[in-house]
Amino acid sequence: MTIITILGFLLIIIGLWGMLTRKHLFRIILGFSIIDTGIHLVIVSLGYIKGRTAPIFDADLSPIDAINRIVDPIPSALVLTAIVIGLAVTALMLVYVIQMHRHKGSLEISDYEELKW
Amino acid sequence: MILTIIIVLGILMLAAAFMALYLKDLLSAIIASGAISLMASVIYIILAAPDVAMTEAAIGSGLTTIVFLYALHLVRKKQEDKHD
Amino acid sequence: MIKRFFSLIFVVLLALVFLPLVTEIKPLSELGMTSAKYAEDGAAELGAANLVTSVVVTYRGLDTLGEVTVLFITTAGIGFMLRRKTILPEKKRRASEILKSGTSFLLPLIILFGVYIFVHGHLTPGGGFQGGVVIASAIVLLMLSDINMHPDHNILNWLESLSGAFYVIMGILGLILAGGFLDNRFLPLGEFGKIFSAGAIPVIYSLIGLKVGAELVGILNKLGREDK
Amino acid sequence: MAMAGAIISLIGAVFLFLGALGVLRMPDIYNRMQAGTKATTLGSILFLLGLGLGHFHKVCICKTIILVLFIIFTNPISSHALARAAHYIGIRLTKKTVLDKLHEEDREELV
Repeated sequence: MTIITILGFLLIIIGLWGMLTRKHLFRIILGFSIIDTGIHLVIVSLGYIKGRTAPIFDADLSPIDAINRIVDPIPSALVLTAIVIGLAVTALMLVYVIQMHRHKGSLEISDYEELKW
Repeated sequence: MILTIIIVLGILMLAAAFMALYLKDLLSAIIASGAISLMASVIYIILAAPDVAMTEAAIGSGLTTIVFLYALHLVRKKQEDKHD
Repeated sequence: MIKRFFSLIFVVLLALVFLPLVTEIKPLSELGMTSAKYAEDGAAELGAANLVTSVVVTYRGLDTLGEVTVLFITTAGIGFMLRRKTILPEKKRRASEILKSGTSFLLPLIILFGVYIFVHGHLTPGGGFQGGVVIASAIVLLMLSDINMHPDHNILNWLESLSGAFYVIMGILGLILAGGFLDNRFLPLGEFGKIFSAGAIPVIYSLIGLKVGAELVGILNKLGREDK
Repeated sequence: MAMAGAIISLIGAVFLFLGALGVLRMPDIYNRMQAGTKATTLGSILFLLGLGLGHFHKVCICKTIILVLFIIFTNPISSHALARAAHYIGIRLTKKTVLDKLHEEDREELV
């Protein structure tokens, strides 16, 4: 499914563009979460094989001929853990933003100029 | 047929991504970013990865939105207190 | 304006990096070597019907352990940063009667559904992470319906620590009694496709589910309680 | 049996379409929410039952009945909470409204 790979790369690019150009801190985190979704789409779409089913054995899919009938299980497993970590990292970044807002009272990135050169 | 579904979903996802970055109202932007995850979970079903689809639907569109909304609530509340 | 221009150049360069990736990559036509081995031997070796589960819990179990550790550290960081409570007396609107009685009816059902998901993790799609998230969303419903109710901090901590400790103990038991760390074969494999099968995989996945659920409830609780 | 299932699903799809039309055509948010809840609840119930009948199998019917029960329990509660929240943040009703009971109770609700 090349089209889904392209879709994932487009989402990564849009998210990165948003992170670089938007000023509001919440928008930057939204851009990060868009990048996250895009990367997951790319990884899962690389493991897909045309015309095959999910790697779950049941009455229709016996373990004997599984090697010719299932998609790659490893990208699914990796993305499974990556999504949960994505939520945790997003929550951590939001708490940072809350803390920054508590100290300075502003949510615009241009107001934080201590590290500006 | 499946290709049509993917193309429609893809266009909707890209539109929702731009909405999440450029809508004026922050609440609508957060909800648009939840919608991206929801449509991505449909795509995972098409890609034969039901585990990932469940996780994305529950975490990406459910809990992430809730966390964002809680954070927005905290920040807005502080601002209102400042203005008083 | 100049910053926007540089951002544009950066994004275009990134797109140029991605372009050969898109055009060069051939779609897979058969499984790679590792995946082929998992697909051939996975069901007979570990006895789990869901191959993704056996990859997550056993073959790549160390990754999952690291991931749970990352979640733990994140929760600890959030708790550390939000520890200062600003106490503001505030008028709050009570939830309506319909929401309250609906919650008291739906809550056991949703928690039952979450437990079903992580107990059946080795047979059907789903598992510890998804079940934990469903349980966390049930707790969010409870927090929304009753404003003064907040899950007890100590119980959450104990639940999280105990399930994490038992998870590691399971891994070490696998090291002693079976082939290696987080090996599931020290319990009998049972009949393929039944609920009591696949050795220790249901136990380990249930522990992961409890731990993830407790951690997510902790994060939401800290974010939601802060204004109390 | 497959035919009956298909017909029931089609009726459900018609209701879903009417719900979508109502969301587009109704004057204010409360009317829209009502159209989007009532019609879609019935529509999805019929659609799922038709799906279960179409693939006639014991497990399949049981699963669709459980799904229908979940929809019946959750859909009214969630739309009620949404409408209440919309009322409290001050979204105005359409001008043709004759009765607004929630507004009268609003004062004593604060704890």
